[in-house]
Amino acid sequence: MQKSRARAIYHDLLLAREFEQAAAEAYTQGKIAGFLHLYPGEEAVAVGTLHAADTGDYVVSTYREHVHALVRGIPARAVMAELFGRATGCSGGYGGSMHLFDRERRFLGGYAIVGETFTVAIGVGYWIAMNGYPDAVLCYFGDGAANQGTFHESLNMAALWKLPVLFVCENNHYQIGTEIHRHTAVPEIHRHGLAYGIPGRKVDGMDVLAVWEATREALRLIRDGAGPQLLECETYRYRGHSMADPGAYRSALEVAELAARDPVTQFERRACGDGWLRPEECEAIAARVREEVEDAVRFAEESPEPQRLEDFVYAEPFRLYGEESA
Amino acid sequence: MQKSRARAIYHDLLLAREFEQAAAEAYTQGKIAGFLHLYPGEEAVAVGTLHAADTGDYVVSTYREHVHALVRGIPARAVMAELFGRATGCSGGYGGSMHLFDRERRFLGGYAIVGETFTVAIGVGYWIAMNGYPDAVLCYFGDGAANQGTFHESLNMAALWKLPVLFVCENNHYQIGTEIHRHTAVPEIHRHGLAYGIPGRKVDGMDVLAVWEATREALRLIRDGAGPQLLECETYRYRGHSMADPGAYRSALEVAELAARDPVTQFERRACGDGWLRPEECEAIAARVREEVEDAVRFAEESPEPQRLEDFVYAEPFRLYGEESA
Amino acid sequence: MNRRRRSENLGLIAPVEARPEMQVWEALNLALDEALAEDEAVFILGEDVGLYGGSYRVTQGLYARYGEWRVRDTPISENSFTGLGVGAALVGGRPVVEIMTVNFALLALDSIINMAAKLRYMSGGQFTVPLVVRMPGGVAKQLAAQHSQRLEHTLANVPGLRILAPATPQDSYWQLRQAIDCDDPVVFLEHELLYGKKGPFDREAEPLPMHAAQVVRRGRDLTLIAWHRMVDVALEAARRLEDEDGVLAEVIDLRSLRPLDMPTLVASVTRTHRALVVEEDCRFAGFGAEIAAELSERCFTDLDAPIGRVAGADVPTPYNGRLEARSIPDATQVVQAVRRLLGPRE
Amino acid sequence: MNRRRRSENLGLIAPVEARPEMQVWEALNLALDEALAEDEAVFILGEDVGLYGGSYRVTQGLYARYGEWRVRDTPISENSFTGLGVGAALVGGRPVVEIMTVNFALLALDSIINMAAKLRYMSGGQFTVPLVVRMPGGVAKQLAAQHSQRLEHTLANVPGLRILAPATPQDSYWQLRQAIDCDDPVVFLEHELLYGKKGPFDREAEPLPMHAAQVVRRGRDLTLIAWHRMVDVALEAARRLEDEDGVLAEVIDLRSLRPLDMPTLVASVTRTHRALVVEEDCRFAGFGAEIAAELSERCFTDLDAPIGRVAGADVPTPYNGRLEARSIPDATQVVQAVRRLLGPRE
Ligand SMILES: Cc1ncc(C[n+]2csc(CCOP(=O)(O)OP(=O)(O)O)c2C)c(N)n1
Ligand SMILES: Cc1ncc(C[n+]2csc(CCOP(=O)(O)OP(=O)(O)O)c2C)c(N)n1
Ligand SMILES: [Mg+2]
Ligand SMILES: [Mg+2]
Repeated sequence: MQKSRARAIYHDLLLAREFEQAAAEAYTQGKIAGFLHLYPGEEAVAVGTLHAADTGDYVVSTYREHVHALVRGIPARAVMAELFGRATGCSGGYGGSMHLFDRERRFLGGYAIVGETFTVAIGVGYWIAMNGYPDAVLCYFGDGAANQGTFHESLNMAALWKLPVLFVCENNHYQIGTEIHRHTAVPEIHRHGLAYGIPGRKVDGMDVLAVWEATREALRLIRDGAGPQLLECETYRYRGHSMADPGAYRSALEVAELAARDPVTQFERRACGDGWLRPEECEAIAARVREEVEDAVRFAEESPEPQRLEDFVYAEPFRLYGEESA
Repeated sequence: MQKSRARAIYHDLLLAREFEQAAAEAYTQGKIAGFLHLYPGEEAVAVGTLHAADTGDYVVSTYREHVHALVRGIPARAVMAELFGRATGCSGGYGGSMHLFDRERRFLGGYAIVGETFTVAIGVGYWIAMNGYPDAVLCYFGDGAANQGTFHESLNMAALWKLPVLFVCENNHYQIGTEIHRHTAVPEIHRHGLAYGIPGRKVDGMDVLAVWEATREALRLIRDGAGPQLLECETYRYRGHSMADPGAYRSALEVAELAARDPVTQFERRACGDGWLRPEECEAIAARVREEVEDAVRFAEESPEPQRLEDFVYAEPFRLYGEESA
Repeated sequence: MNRRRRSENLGLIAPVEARPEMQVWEALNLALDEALAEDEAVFILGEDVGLYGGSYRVTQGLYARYGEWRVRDTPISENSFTGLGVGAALVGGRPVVEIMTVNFALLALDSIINMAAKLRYMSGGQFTVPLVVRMPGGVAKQLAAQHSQRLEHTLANVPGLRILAPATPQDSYWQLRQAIDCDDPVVFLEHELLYGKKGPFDREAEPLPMHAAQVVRRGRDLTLIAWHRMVDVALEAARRLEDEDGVLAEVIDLRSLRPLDMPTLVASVTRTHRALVVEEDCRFAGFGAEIAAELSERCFTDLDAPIGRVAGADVPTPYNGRLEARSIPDATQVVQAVRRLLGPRE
Repeated sequence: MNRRRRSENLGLIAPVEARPEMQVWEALNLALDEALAEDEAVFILGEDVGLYGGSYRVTQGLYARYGEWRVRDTPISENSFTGLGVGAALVGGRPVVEIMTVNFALLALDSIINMAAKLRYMSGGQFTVPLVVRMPGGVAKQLAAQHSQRLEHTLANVPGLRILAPATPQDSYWQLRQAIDCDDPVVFLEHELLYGKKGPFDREAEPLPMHAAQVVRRGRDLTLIAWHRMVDVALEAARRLEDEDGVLAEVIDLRSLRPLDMPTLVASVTRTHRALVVEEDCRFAGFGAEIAAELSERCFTDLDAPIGRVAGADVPTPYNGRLEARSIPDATQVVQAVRRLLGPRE
């Protein structure tokens, strides 16, 4: 591991944790509305996978996507401003927490209807394959999303036409309050790839390096023309499903057990132990992250709101009752 | 094999063949309209599976369901009259070829949107399981239907709750003009059960006895509480997808090859060879079937048409603009 | 029997009991509890309706009381579990399917439109489909475009369906019980912002017919026609119009969209000579168009002004709170539209 | 490059060429052929659009000419392959998705309504979705309830979409080319009974604007408003009214449902003072309600009679041929409605 990579990973892990903490606070203060789905506990997945991706690769994510956006390089300011519904947000305040977009960074959203990500991802993959481009698509989905019909339909097409898509399952064992063994007959999500001839692999989703390695390998296979790959990352969310969910359906013990394998501290220990990072460096990064997040909140708060209700509905001139053609 | 069973099977195979022939003629003469999907070549599947079923079992079928209806015991008259759109048809002339129903015989239709049968079947299975009834559901679907999202969603729920459903794939290798290896990444449909922990088995769908045996075994497992089962019957349709399809996408050779394994002649040979049926018996049955089909056509032609457009939309009093509550 | 055993008791949370004042979600919960208790054929299914108690608490306590077979948590498979409801309804069940929100119902429309609504007809009347599909919806609090869909216009067009949209605790209770008793498929629309609405409740009161509209405020100068949350918006506008302009607006709560109680509407408009439809959905081709078109035809000679429509803006719902508020009618918009409709008065 | 190689030539069947008279399907085929030839970003996908050439021949010969990557046969997975189109459109593609018939579009509405229509708005204008979704539909010849769905009312309500409905070969060609050129998602409705309709064709003619309605018959006594196959029904009724009653009906072909060319409608009705909407879809909450409601409002003082609607019966479509015919408007129904509308004439 290069030191610069270790620093960047550590930075992103911390940023992920701090950013979500700040978002939760802002939500509690009524500054963020709507549904807010947070990521603490799952950081190793977004950080590990996206550090292994190229800048040319596309990212398609869910409503729990703040961290994917941040790791992809969307400034914390633009993400926080979006949560605040401001014009400076990465979707101009029109999308909100569940609909982050960044065209330049090939960050294709933020989809809030479970199962949509599969279809968008194969569409992008189709375009890439049809044109012979070298890029790949990272498609995120939860364990619950694997039960949606689009999972089946899309993985079949991806396999049939060998589309360059890496399907990344963020298996946090819950579909809101329904535990995985109560929502799927085969809880080993990576085994579902078999029905399409898609190689599936499971990795410890609390271990950022394991995720990183597995993703590099999967992307290499994809770029070599092996077709779509499926990576199941076993992970856990510490909080409820969204800010509206107290998470009463699981025991404190269960949460504590998982927290003992916390991805941030786990990496910290490893990075310091292996000498990739010195404690002072960690401190410095942590300070920078705190700064970054505070700055993002300030920026969001001070930003203007979008003004025009009718902007952006259509790309070309449109009059609903056709007044102009009169 | 009991002689009476052999006779019944032979009768149904012939009836299936003759009935569809008569339907094709009536369609050509303009007496039947709409889409007409015929079954020649696939008879062993409907006959084999339904002979293995109990009268308490439910049947859910597709738009290619005339033969399922006949084997289930709906009189040829009622089926033919339905194709003719007559009031004496098994759906009163409201449903047509793709929507045959018979409540008494637990024949639940006739679904023309590919993939619907899965969901109806698990609904019936749920009701059976919830009440602890001894019945099972036979759910028919084509190889193309296995790509619909509902296949995935429904098989998962069936497995999760151990519903008493036998999923019967009529794999005729074509989704209209698209051959199986061009529409699914894993053409062995029975292997798809693995993704749900559902035991899948493949059987020669041109051999009525093999289908019958396999179905008996599967239904025994279901009634023993083993949960849903998946049976893939490899078969072939001699004609185009529907009367509108000349079937130009496949070679005469391919059709001829399959026809050499014809389910009707195959059974005939076996039944005579094993002494279950004597040639005279076969003759007699054939004569009876011809009679039956001619009678059905005559009956259909002479039957009255349904008269009331607004019947049967609602079960309870309904006035769209509420005039009665005035 | 083994399969029907009750699930582990989930602690103290129980279904609610009747009280003289209740919230909408409580009234719904009570209706479900009673229906489950009275008829073994009734069962509930949907995402997180069981152990979790429902995203909006509507099924709270029912899983513990009736067990997993009668209160079933499903995977995220909207089309198939709605179709499951159809299948069970065909053979004797009386399923109540919850689609977590109306937005996800887009995935289940084949089961609702192509199956539930058509099976009776296609089978020549052999089968009935006593299915209830509940779905919370409407524009709530900054849920953004994909979680603010309204589907009235789509569903109301479908022969074979009945569409209800209660706006009070009392109606929520009555109409849900009636829907479950009904042998036809019923789409039961709930509004996410109404769940916490309180109102008087009387379990013993004689219920209104399931499909009757109700005049909820008498007036003589014009008729405001609304349903769901827009009833309250219309009522507020009516109060302001009386206070500020001395205008007496009659307000009608539709309660049912299909069938549509035209006699009640016509009777009112024949008296007031003017009407305004208040609709939360986008204006263009919204359900309000049907009301306006039909009233314009039936009351042609009685009308002193065209039937007006105040409706949602024809845009996807924006996340930003201020824009979102502008995207749907509020009392001020209604008041202004009424003033335009009445014209300059002496 | 390997992946782009052309598929095995499929024999003699080729795309059609322009001729002075063409059928609707031929005009569509020509438009697709040209679009594929001119722009490498255009590709087609759907069930049996390739090797088979399309259920209604619209894509005939294109697979052989452009290869499997640009003319892609899909599995039966409507929601996902429509979503595939959305994804590809986001990153530079110009996909033309064929949903074999409108009936199956119920399975794909999430991709159309929650994605295609909303992505531009939700992303604050960063993305465009230049997607065309073609879907044949309408009541054809005894296809029964599940294959006779009409979806105009559902789709027309959706902000972000454009909805076209050409009724002639010339318009089919023009509007499909325009739709593919358009940067917004367009739902392109085709009518199954119009594919074989012949009409004059001129590739070089100056196209009408994509969204303009067109007066296809001049008249002065009333305005008949129709689209798709109902245009021909209205024209036939107009001829009979002239012959039998001396009534001169103006007929307008809408061509586009969203946007809706009101100025053309208003200009006509302001002259004729009467209008009748002729709609194939069920009357209740059909798209015709929007036209009637809006016209009633805009032409209030000009109207001598209420705007009428002749529309499909509010029933699922029956299989029986005679009942089916009664379930949708024909010229006789239109003539009768016009007579009622005009009232006793001296
Ligand atoms: C089609 C659809 N159904 C239901 C929902 C409501 N919903 C939002 S998130 C969620 C659970 C998703 O679980 P999973 O896929 O495991 O992702 P996680 O939230 O655990 O990351 C549900 C049911 C939705 N957004 N879309
Ligand atoms: C959802 C849906 N999409 C498309 C169609 C059109 N269609 C009717 S049958 C069929 C092919 C089905 O193939 P398969 O499942 O293999 O059954 P088979 O006809 O071969 O028996 C198609 C595409 C449909 N009826 N429903
Ligand atoms: Mg999860
Ligand atoms: Mg097949």
